[in-house]
Parts: sequence; structure tokens; C-alpha cells
Amino acid sequence: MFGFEPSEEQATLLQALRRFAGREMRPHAREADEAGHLPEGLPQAGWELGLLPASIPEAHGGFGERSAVTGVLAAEELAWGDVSGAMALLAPNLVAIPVLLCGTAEQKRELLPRFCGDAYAAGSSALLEPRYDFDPHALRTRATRANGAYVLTGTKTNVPCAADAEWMLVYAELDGATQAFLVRKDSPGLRVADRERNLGLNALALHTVELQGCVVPAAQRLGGDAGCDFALLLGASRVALAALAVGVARAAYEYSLEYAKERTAFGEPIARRQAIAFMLAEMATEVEAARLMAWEAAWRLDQGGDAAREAALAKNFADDMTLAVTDRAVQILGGHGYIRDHPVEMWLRNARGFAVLEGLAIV
Amino acid sequence: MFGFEPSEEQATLLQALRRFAGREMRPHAREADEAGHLPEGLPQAGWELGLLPASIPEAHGGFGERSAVTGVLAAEELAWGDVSGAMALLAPNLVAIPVLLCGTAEQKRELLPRFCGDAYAAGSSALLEPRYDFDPHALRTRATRANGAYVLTGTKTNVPCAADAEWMLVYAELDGATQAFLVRKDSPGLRVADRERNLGLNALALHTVELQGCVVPAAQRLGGDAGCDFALLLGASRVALAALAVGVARAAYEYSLEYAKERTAFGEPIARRQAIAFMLAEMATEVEAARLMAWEAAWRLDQGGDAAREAALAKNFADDMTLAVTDRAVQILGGHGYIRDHPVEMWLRNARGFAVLEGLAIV
Amino acid sequence: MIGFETPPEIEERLAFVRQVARETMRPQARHYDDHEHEVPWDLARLMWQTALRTGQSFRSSAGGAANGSGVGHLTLVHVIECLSWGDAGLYLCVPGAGLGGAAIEATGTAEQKQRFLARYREGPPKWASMAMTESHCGSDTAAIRTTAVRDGESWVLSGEKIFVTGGHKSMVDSSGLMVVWATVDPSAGRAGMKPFVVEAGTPGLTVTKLERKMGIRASDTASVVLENCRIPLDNLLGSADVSDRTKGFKGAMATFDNTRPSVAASALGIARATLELLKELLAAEGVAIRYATPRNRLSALERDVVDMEAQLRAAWLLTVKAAWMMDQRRPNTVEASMCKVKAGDVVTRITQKAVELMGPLGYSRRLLLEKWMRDAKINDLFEGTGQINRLIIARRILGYSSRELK
Amino acid sequence: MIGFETPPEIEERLAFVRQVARETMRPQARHYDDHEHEVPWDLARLMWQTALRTGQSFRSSAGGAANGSGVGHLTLVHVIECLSWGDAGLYLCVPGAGLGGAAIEATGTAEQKQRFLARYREGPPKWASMAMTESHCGSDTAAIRTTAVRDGESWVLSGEKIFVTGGHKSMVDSSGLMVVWATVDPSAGRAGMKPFVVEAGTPGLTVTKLERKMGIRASDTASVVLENCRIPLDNLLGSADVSDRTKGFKGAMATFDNTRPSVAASALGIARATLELLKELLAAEGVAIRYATPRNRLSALERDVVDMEAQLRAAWLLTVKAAWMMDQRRPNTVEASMCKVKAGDVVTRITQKAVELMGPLGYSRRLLLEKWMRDAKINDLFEGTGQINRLIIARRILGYSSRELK
Repeated sequence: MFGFEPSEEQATLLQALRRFAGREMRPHAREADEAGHLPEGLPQAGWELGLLPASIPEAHGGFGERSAVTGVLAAEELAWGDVSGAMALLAPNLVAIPVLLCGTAEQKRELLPRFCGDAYAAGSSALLEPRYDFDPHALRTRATRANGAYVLTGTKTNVPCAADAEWMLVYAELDGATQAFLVRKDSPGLRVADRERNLGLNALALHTVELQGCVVPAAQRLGGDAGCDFALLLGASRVALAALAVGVARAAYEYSLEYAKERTAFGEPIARRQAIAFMLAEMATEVEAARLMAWEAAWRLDQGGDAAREAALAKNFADDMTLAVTDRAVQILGGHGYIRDHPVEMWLRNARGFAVLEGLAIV
Repeated sequence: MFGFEPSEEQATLLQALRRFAGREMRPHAREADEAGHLPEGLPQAGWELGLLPASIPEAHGGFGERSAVTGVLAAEELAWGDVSGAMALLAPNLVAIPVLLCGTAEQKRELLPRFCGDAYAAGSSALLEPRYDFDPHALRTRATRANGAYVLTGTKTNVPCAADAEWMLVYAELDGATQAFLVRKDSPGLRVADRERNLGLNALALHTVELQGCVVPAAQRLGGDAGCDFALLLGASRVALAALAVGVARAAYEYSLEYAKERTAFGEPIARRQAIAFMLAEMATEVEAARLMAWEAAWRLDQGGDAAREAALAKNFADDMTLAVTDRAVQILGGHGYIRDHPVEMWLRNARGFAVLEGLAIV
Repeated sequence: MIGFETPPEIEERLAFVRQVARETMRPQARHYDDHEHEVPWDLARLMWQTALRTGQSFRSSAGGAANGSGVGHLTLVHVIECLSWGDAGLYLCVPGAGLGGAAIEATGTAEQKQRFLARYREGPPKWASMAMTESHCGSDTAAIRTTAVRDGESWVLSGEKIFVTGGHKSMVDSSGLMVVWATVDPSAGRAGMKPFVVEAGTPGLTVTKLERKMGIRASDTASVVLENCRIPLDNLLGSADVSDRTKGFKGAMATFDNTRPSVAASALGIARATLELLKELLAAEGVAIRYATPRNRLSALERDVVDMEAQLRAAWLLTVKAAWMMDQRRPNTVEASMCKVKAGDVVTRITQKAVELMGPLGYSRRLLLEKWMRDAKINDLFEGTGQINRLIIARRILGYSSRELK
Repeated sequence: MIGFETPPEIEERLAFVRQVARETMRPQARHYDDHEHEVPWDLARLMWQTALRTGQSFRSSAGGAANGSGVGHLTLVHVIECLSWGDAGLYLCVPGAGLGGAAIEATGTAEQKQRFLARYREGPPKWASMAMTESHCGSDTAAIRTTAVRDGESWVLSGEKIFVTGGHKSMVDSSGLMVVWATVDPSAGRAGMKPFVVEAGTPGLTVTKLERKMGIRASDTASVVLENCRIPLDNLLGSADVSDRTKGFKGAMATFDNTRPSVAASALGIARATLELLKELLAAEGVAIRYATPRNRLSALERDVVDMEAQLRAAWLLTVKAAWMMDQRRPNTVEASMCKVKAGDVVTRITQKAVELMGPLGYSRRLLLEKWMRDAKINDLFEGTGQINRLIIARRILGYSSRELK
């Protein structure tokens, strides 16, 4: 059946998330952007919402079942608060969800309980590479076999929370396909290098990671000898990014709508001019459309179907949409949109990231 | 020096062209579109403006010198009247201009005087091929050498005035490059097949032309053994098409502007709504920009410089611009724009042709 | 619950519709484009008989909603999308209560619904139409000048209407009816605007012109003159009271809210037809679309196809949601206008782009792409232009009245 | 005559400008982005000394126009484009009369021009600024509340101004001046708005805040408070008569007409820098752009570059034409707004797209692409947003007053 309404359980969660995003994230987002780091206690406070443990079955220490739909609902709300913070909050997913979806029994037993405790435990994954023509299906980071283990070599960029994560999932080319490897912090050959400095997402710790002959035991290949279904993981990641992009756009849309109603020029609110009003109408439409596409792709993932195409389309659409909507929001604020007293220029910078980023989140 | 004003001579010509386009072309354009042919006497009447002879030196029967700038000025005015008619009027150029630019002395002597008489003499050229991925630099029509002559084989589409032209310039691949061949009507192996039926340009006779082992004497290769500078001809053609596209767009812009000022809704002209007014402002801006790009590329051609890039950019820009502007014009007319009582839907159909057509005009 | 599965009952209905679209409509599409205003009787009879037999209209959600299945509008947008995939012009020729029926559903009493709509469940094929626009006013529906004057037990209608979709079919080709909007009190503005049912054969109503259009040429767009057109008093839908604002102009708006997702669905049928043909043609040339590849790594053509596909999906989901809300009996004015705006934009862009991507083949009438570009454009223009629908959305999201945001 | 050749006298001037842009500005661009509001004194002194030596300003066309060469504005847009290619934020730090000077040129008497502008031809580096916007009004310049009250032989200014570009440099870092718009008669609307010159060091004018901005961070955008700021009577530019409409608000508009092509040129300098770097980076990766190939046969990335290049050319030609018209002393309100609108759009799109096309490299601060995207956006917003400029164009082409088209 068709349905466009969160379940009761989801609605309750959304309420909690909205409150959290509004109180704990939004008010600190600008300062975090300028300072280059999130508020000290944010990840732990966010952890207490229990998002990830609710996705992990009891057998592995959690108390629920993963739902990509619930995941995208949550991602949108968190990104509405602050997308840098949202990505940090969701960073444990980067290890846990792939293990949940593709891990061996041993990997699940070993790793999932680490993400079901009372304390936020950072996770990370390294997919992106520093090249203009990055393609997740054609990685330059290589995995080769040696002595029953794998050796990883290559350079990764924009690896979130890399310095804090005990475990990192490293994606590399193996036999012509993309596969994933669970790498523990301080493994020889793994070097977490400098923080990246980017146009946006400044509050999120993103690092360059060098892999120089990093040896990974065979048992740490995600899914063991059988490997993982990378298309599935990429789909789940793209859906997450699409939902985060919707959250950023919605924030900008709502902010500029309120501004346009309050700001007067020529004797009346600027929202009463068609040029502004129509922009807002289009923004509302595009945000809603992108949201529905993310929902549909997530729903398809939950059905166990092949969602690769839907996820890619949802991400493509959301990438463009979030840039256009945040840009229009700046436009509606006029000169004020350019000033860092208002959040919209930050949202535009953050939004621009989506089209260039892959693999930074997963639900 | 920079200059943005036609010379006195050009201004006089433009006045005559505007009068002609307004009186002889525009009023008959719709009927011609529905009937599938131009008014009987139009080509002859247009011929009497003397455009082409003014481009041909006295030595070859004309009375002037070719100027691509003058050519684009003229093309815009004629297309403003009716682009199907404009292309028919300019069809003699398709043979004469390439001969003038690249022909051997013999070719000039033989052919140019035919285009300097009192009577309109159709010309034609066959560049386009019926494939989605047509590329003028990679033709499928082949010229092969045999017994000191060339043999042409292939299928051409949308060849203007093919049934009436005594001479046709056929473009074909020779030794990996595009070259041109002067082919006389009724040459064995040349078959002018059915009229094309298209989305637009209905009043212009466009034909499929089959070349089945069509033998062309070596002396009829444009430029003789040395061949022709195809990049130069393509540039001159693209500039012409860009200018024609500007003419169509300007017609639609002006028409919808007048309509918007006269049409009232909610008690005032619809032009007083920002949504409509801003569309018109953007249309005006885009038309002007496209015009300047066509001018610049034409000016560069006249300077003898390499204008391949400028011409391509001008055509690309004009292709998009003319579609967008005619589409907006339909939008401004609302439901009335969809009705064939108004010309705007015809202009939209004609405008859509530019991005798919190459080689149908040259100045 | 959030879900995106087409329910089995819709799938069942679509089986027949898909077959008709593929085997009956598509092969005739070019013929009826070339022969403007010729009535496709074969198709009309087929669809009419099927509707009578199954009790399910192809033109309105009434059947579905009435039997309580709750998927009336959802079914309808799926049916319309499929039929328009076959041919959007021919879809508009499918008999049934359509827009006129929707107006009666939205504004009529139970008795009126029975009296006027019964004919659409029996006898020979019939159409219904709605006459709103007048030549001096397009979007400005409150400015209409057609008058309704009470004379004893009759209303007498006088005026001229244009852009009546299916006007000829409803009144001349069949014994259908036309819902005519007229004012009972010109000084009352919108409040004075009321809908009246004029049945086929009523003296005083004449179809004076069929518009020659850019596309959807199988569909008739009629001009109508009303000269002392006398109809029974109770052919006024709802109340004659100008202070009763619920059923008059708001009724018209409710009609549009009801039908906008249908218009969007029709647009998206054209868009899907276009995209499918484009991909087939490209596949035949050996071009496969690599959906999962980052789009700036694609060829320009591939990326266009991927973008078109995403846009189509976006518009379709908005449409499905707007229909779902209607079935849930929730107000959906914003959603209805959103899907209409988006679908109109999307189908225009997709069809225009497809012509370009296929080059001279796309521009030629040998393929249907050029026709679909012509058919598509109406969706940006009728039942509220893109501009009007943006206005409607903007007013709602801003909380502005039509006076505050003009 | 129609022609597109850069005249030799412009080429000559550009030789130095290009060198400064390449060797002095570009290498410092990142530093001054990281160190917001630090004054680039080296650059300022270099440009100032050169301007004094050559007698040719880098910030205004005054020199060119005065010596009758007739290419004042044409030269200026070329110079500004080149400097902004070096760095748009640093360009705004180049000393000179700039926007404040343009206001004086447009509205002042010969005596005032001499008195106020002489300082820009001698002594240490100086800037000029213009204070128009107030916090409650952006585009609605007629709504300003800053008042000028006559008191004997003085005007006394009171109010608060925001968004004064270079306000700090003109009044604190140098002995420059600020043109402050204030009303002499709040009841007179626009007619009451007059420009006043406040010289650096005048008591009662305080720079209260420097805005922290998305980009062009080398440039200062100041807030200013005027508290009983007393200036000589003849510091009012033009006439105090509120019925004299030629020099008041229209003077401001003339200032904008004069400077809009300059803003466009600055935008396009950023756009060209972006496109050049993008093409260099791609060339280093072995990607060549096939301009003459039909664009749907290109890779997605190539086609983007070709589109960007066409858009840049379109905007530049509009800009050159608007400047040319000014040099020809023809009214160019439409053309000035057209080039501003187009350049603002184009630079925004090009810089945003370039970041995307270079993927994670484009998003990183290791390259300047991300900075140029931040710098670019201001061009859509200041000296009239894109919306305001569309309004100006629309009024002119429709022949509507500002009352008829709001």
C-alpha cells in the first residue's frame, strides 16, 4: 500500500529528534562552524536518543530492528538542526550498519555490542578519494592478498571522526570490485593525517587517511571471504545523504520563509511580492519531492529489493535541490544572507558538499 | 575598437529588411506553416533585397563584399519575420558562400554569377544525417576516390530546397575529415526523396537526400584538390543559425510583451505581476546576450580569425535561449499560447529545431 | 505507515488499461494528431462499454470512493497516467463524467449527483465538460461575465465561454452535460459565481468554435455561446445564496483540487512514454544508462536521461501523495498544486529535451517524440497555469489571503 | 560599426593590472580570506602609488572620461575584471574614490567634485564609501530614516547605516570620506533623500561593527552610527530643494547605473578565474574540451565547461556593451541592470558548478575554487539584488513607473 505518514512509533521518535535538533544543535551550529568543532557533549547527548541501538537486534546488545525509513526520517531532523552534528551523531552507523547488513556472525558478535552501550562510540568509514573524478565503483585504493591477509594501499579523504573511531570501515578495490575492510585504530600502515579544511561542514572532523601497506586479517574483510554487497551499502549511504540534504534544505526554506514574512520593504512584507513568494513555493515543492524520493528509496531498501537506482536518483535530486534551495534562501535574505550573523550562508556552504561527497553517512 | 552599432549602410539595410519581414513574411507565416509551403512569390520578393549579390564581388557578378556581421544582422531580421521563409531566402547562400570562401577560381567563375541575377536561384547543402548522434566532424556519408573522381554514398536529411536547387553542396567524409562537393541536380546517384515532416519549420521544403554511388568530378570538390576549410564553413553556418535563433526569440519576446501589457487579469495588465514582468526582463536579457555573441563570432569571422569556438558557443547559447524564450512566451499567453490563432506555439516549435539542426544556413 | 507499493486492486485495474494504451491508443496516436477533432469512436465505445460492465469510470474517482475502498483517487491517477502514456489527446476523448462530473461531485446535492451523473452509468457513450474561462479573463476566474438570471422556475444563462475541454463531445457528440459557471450577482464578486448544469440539447447553448491547438488535437477545446439559455431552477448546483461561500467559488476550487492530480498524472504519462521511448532508442544504439555512476562521470546524454528520470520520479511521488491525501479526505490544496506545478514543468522539460537528444530524428514526425512535446505543453497551461498554482502554494505556505498575495 | 577588439590603450593599461593580479593579489588571496578584515597595505600602497604616478584610478572611470578619451568605463570594466580575477576581496581594498566617488561624480557640483575628490590624487592611500542601506530597509532605499537637519551653517546627520562597503577603510584607515544618504524631509519620500559628504575625522560618525561575511573577507562592510554628526552646509551634494528631483534619488540611481557594470565586471573576473583554473586542472588530468563538437556528444563534464564558457561570454559582452554606452553618454539603465543580473547569475552558477565538478578537491580549501564560490555570491546581492535589477529592467521594457510595477 501507499502511505505517507510515519508510524506512531516513528512520530514519537521524530518529536524527540525535533526537540533535540532545535535545542541542542541549531543554537550552536554557527559557533561550531566558526570554531571548527562541535560542542563538547553533543555526540553523547545525541547518543542518548538511542537511534543506533534501536536498529540492532537484542542478540547483539540492541533493542530493535533496522529500518532505513526510520533512518531517513531521523537523518532529516538531525540535519535540520545541524548537518555537521548530524554526521557526527550518525558516525557510529558507518561501522555498525554495514556489519549489521553484511558482516559475518563473528563480526556482528565482535562489533555490534560496542555500539549498544551507554556511551557514544565513534565509528568511521573511508570511501572517498581525493580526485575530481571519484567513482565508488572504481576505487584507486587497492586491496591485495598476501599471506592469507589483505594489504590496503591508497589515500582516502574526508574520513569522518577518523581520529576518534576505534574501528573504521575502509573501502578498497579487490578483484575489480569495491569491497570493505574493518580496520582498527592504530593498525600499522594506517595513518590518520590532517583535518580537512573545506567550504562547509567545518564543525565535523574530517581527515585525510593514508593507507600504506596496511595489513588487515582476512577475518576483517566485511562479510568474510564472501565479501559484502557494496551496491546495498552504497544505496543505504546515498539514501542517508539524500535525507540529510533534505534536512539542510528544509532548514533554509523555513528560515527564509519566516524572514520573508517579517522583513518589510516598500511598505509590506517582501513575501507579498511574487518574485519572493514564487521562490518559496518552488522551494517547498522541491523539498517535499526530494523527501518523498528519499523515503521511497529507503522503503525499497527495507523491502530488501534492489534500491541502487532509486537511491542514486534520490541523491542526485537531493544534491541539486539542497544547493538550489539554500542558494534561494540566501537570495531571499539579500545582503543579510551573506552575513555570518544569519545561518543561511553556512547552510549554502554545507549544502554544496552533498554533490561531492559519498559515503559519509549510512542508515 | 568596441562598437555596438550597425554602420549607416547596415542600418539602411536593416530598415528595408524589417519592413519586408513585417509586411511580407510575418502575416503569412501561420498560413505557410499549416499549408506546408511558403507564399508563392516570397523567395523572389526577398531576393530583390539584394542580400547575396551584395556579398559577391563585382568580378563575379555581384556588387559588394561579404560581411558575416551584415549577414547575421540580416538573418535576425528575416527570422523575426518567419524563420522558414528566412531559411528559404538564404538558401542560395548555401552554395554561394562556401564557393566564395573556399572555391577554386574556376568554381567561383562558374557558380557565383548564377547567384547574382535578377531571379532567385535556389541553392542547397546537405550536411545533416538522420542519426541521433550526428556530428559534423564525423560524417557517415563517405567520399571515395575512383578514376580521378569522387563517389559519394550516404543519406542526408533536412536538406533545404533540395528539389529546386540546381546545385547542392554535399558534405562527406574524405580521408577522415569533412569535405564538400558541388553536386548538380539530376546527377546520377543523387536522389531527392520525400519531404521531411517535422515538429516545426513546416513551411520550408526539407528533404531526405540519398546518395548512392553518386559520382562527382574531381573539379567539383569544393576548393579543388586542396579541399575546403570545413571549420570555417561550419563557423559561418553556426553563426547564421545563432542569428536566426535570435530572430525567432525576439519575435516571441516582443509578442508576449505586448500581450502582457494588454491582457488584464485581476483588474490590471498581467505584465504588472512580478512573475510575468521578471520573465520578460530575463527574456530581454537573454535575447540581447545571444545577439552579442552572434555578432562577436561573426565579427571574428570577418577578421579572418579562427572563430570555431566563438561560433559554437554562440550557437549553443542561442539554441538554449531561443527555446527558453519561446517557451516563456507561450507561458505568458497561457492557454491562448497553445492555440494556433497566436503565433507563439509555432515559434516554440520552430525554435526547438535549432539545437538539432546544423548546416541549414550560412552567412 | 510509509509505503510505496501499488496495491493489488490498482494493479488489477491497470492490466486492462495498459493493454488499451499499448494496443489501441498508441497505434492510433499519429492518426488523430493528423486528423484534428476527429472523434475516436472505437476507443470511446470500448472504454464506455468497459466502464459500464465493470462499474468503474476511467475519468473520475467517484466509483472508487463510493464503494469505500479508499483508493479512488489513487486508482484514478494511475489509470490516467497509463492512458496518457498511450496518448494524452485520446485519453481526453475517453467518455465519462470527467471535469464536469468532478464539479457536480464537489458542489451538487445528493439528488443532483444522482440526477446528473446517472447517465454516465448507462446508454451510449457520453462526456461531460466544464465551462469556466471567458475570453477576457484567463486565470482571473472571478471576473467572469456570464450571467444567470432567475425567471420564474428557470435560470436564464447568457454569455460566452472559451476553452471548454470536451465541450463539443459533451453537447454535440453525446447527450452529456456541461457545468457552466455564471454569476447570479455581478456585484458580489466570487460569492456570486455559481455552477449550473446545462444538458445536451438545451436550446440557447451553441458550440461556436473548436480551437486548433499545438497538441492534444484529438481533444476538442470548444467555444460556447449562451443566448437566453433556459434551464430548470434546480440545475444550479448547491445554493443560490450569494452569502453561502462553501459551494460557489470554493466549489470550483475544490473541483480543481480534485482534478489537479489527474492533470499531473496525465502529464506524467506523456513524460514516461517519452523517457521509455528515448531509452529504447538509445538502447538500440548500444547506449546503456549507468544509474549508479556519479553523474558527472557520465556522458552528457546519459546524465540528461538520469536527470529526467529523477525529475519524473519526483513529480510522480508528489502526485501520488496528493491523490492519497484526497482518499484520506485530508485537505490537499497545497499538494495538489505542487504536483500540478512540478508535473507541468517536468513533462515540458523532458519532452523538449528528448526531441533535442534524438537530434533530427527527434524533430521528425516519424517518431512520436515531437508530438509528445506538443501534447505536453498544455499541462503547464490549463487548470491553472504554473504561475497560478505557484500562487496557490505560496498563499498557503505563507498563510496569506488572495488579497495579501496577488 | 560593430566591433569587438580591445583598444590598444586598454591593453596597455591591463599589462600592469594583469601583473599585479597574478603576482601580488592571487598569492595573497587565501591569507586575506583567513585573516578577515586585515588591511592589505602592501597592495594598497602599490596601487595607490601607481594611480598617483599614472593619473589613472583603478576604482573609477573619472580619469578616462575627463581626458576625453571616451573609453573611461570600458577601461574600468576591463581593469576591474582583471583585478577581481586576481582576487575580488582584495580588489575592493584597492584605494581610490570608488562608489563614494561615483556618487559625487553623479550628483556633485564642479566645485564639490574638486573639493572632495582632489584627495584621491595626492598624499597617502585613501578610500571613499557610500552609506545608503539601513537595517530596516534593504532594497527599499526610499524608506531610509537617517535625517539631515539644518542648523545654521551646518547639516546635522543622525541615524544608523549598515552595509557600508569600505566604510572602515574610508573613515578609520584613511582620511577619506563617506557619502551618506539622509532625508531632509521625511514626508517627501524619495524627493527628500539627499547625499551628504562626511569626511574622515568628523565627530559624530562612528564605525560600530564590521560584518563577518561569507566571502570577500578582505573587504570591510561596516555599520555606522551618526549621532549629531555636524557637517558644513555645502557638503550636501547638489540641491537641498526637495522639489529638485534630478540630483537626489535619481542621482543615487545614476550612481548605480554607473557602477553596475563595474560590479558585473568584478563578478566576471571571479568567473574567469574559476573557469581558467578548472580547465587547467582538467587539462592536467588529460581532459581537453572539444568546443566544436555538438554538445550532446560531449561528456557531462565537458558540456558543463562549454556551457559555463558560453554563459561567461554572454555576461561579459553585456557588460562591455553597458560600459560602452556609458562612454557614449547614452542612457544605459536597462543595459547596466541586464549585465548586473546576468553576471550575478553566471558567476554564482559557474563557481558553484566548479566546486562540484572538481569533487572533493573542489570542496577543499586547498584550492581557491571554494573561496571563489563564497566571493561570487555577493554579486547576486549587493548594489541591487538580482530581483531589484529585474524590476528595473522590466519597468523600462514595459514602460511602467515604479508605482505600476512594484
